[in-house]
Amino acid sequence: MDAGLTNAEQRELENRLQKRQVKEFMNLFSGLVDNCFVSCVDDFTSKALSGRENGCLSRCVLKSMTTQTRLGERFAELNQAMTAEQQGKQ
Amino acid sequence: MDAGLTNAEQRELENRLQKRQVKEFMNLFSGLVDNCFVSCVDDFTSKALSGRENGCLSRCVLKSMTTQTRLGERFAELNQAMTAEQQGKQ
Amino acid sequence: MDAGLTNAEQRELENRLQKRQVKEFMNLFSGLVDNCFVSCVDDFTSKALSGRENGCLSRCVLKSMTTQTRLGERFAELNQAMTAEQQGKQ
Amino acid sequence: MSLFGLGARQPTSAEKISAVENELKVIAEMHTRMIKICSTKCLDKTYREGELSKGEAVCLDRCSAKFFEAHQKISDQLQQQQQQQQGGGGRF
Amino acid sequence: MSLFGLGARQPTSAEKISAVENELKVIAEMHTRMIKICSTKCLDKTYREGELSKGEAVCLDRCSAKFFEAHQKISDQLQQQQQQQQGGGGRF
Amino acid sequence: MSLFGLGARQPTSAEKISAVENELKVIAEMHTRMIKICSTKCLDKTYREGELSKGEAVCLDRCSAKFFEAHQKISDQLQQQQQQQQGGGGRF
Repeated sequence: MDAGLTNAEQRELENRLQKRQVKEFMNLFSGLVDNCFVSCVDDFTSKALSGRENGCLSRCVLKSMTTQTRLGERFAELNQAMTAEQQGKQ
Repeated sequence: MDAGLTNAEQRELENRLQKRQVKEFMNLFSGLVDNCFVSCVDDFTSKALSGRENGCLSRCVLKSMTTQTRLGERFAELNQAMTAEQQGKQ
Repeated sequence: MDAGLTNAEQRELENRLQKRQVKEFMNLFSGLVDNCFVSCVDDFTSKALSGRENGCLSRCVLKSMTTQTRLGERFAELNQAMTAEQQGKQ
Repeated sequence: MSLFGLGARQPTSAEKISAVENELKVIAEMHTRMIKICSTKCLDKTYREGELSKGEAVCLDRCSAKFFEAHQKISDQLQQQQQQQQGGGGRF
Repeated sequence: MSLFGLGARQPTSAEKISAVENELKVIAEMHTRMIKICSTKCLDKTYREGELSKGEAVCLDRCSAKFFEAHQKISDQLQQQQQQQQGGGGRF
Repeated sequence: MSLFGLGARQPTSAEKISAVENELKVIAEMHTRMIKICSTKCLDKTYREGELSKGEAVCLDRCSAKFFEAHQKISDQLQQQQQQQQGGGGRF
């Protein structure tokens, strides 16, 4: 990951990475809303969410957050292991 | 929505918003083509669209356009109501 | 496609098109991985790919590559025919 | 839907434009997703008719209202969770 | 597929580049979508074979031709509808 | 996952930033796709429970490991195929 950047380049890079993080965060949020809505809401006889739908959405959000955290940890471990392996080959 | 922009900033913003509109429009168009093609075309015994497929595509486009217009109106109403509610809270 | 560009504009355009190609390539690669993984991997009783899954992935990659090449050729032909037809109308 | 709160420092011109642009981008993307999801939920996919039926139209109206409500509710829930974890100050 | 007609005013350098870039972007995205849709329509998803069967290959050829035709047809239909609504001058 | 090898020429500042940025973008997108795919494979979609069950949690761990392995394997396979076609020099 170290590409020999100067301080100014490093700042510009951090700036862009922050924008990317916001974008990733928004993507995860949209994906979560869409998935939970598709899974939980299927009754269109009224225009307000029912108690059952509200409960389902709430549990779906909880489970999705735990999933994202867990997969984030796994991803970091796997990515680190792979990077170490690749550097070992060089 | 008013972020206290100067005239020059306002122009730059409008410029970008126009680009965004073109992009949104293209996304809606692509989504419409993909959805209607997937729903209507399933016979690959010839390489030209059949009469039945042509009719289905045509009706699908009509219905999708009406849907987009209707949901656009609903979206604007809902967004306005939500913005008004949020400003009421502040 | 010829928009009467100067040499400098042409270079800038080629630069951007190269970036687009890298992006398209990455999109195709991601789509291939996702599709083959979804189609081939369904057994989560172990954390390593099984022989059957490995074989399926390998065949899926081969078939997807052939598909991409074939559809790329068809696409070029169809695009050329359409462009020729449109220019004939003008 | 003020997702991009600007800090205490006076924002630059580019930052102000970006903030408004981002807010509108979020709204536009939400619109596109709503069209996709509510079409899937409400439209008869055989397309035997080119007109929306009364049932489809009502379904679209209710679906859009529920989608907005769910969006707001989930946004609030996540904000609350983040505040609990961080001891306040979370933003969405 | 000239989607981005430039107006009467002399376009700037950036606008000309953007116009060509956009046109190629539209084509590239159409290509990617065609691969996805026609693969779903035509390929046997069990992947028991790594080679395309004759039937799959023919299906892909026809699917791509139909996708192009549908694309063109829908674009024409939308343009016509827009012109009717606006009394002419619509573009796609 | 070094996908964007820089050539022999000294890279410019913008190129160096782009290379690192692209690499992180590829990783972030892979992360997002993994969440989507492994959630579909492992989670009970009725959401009768807000907690991950033991079975779901183990499934997610294995799914992520397999996704990484498949990613690496497919990348290697494509690189090999490209080298065979070009007589060496292919990169991924």
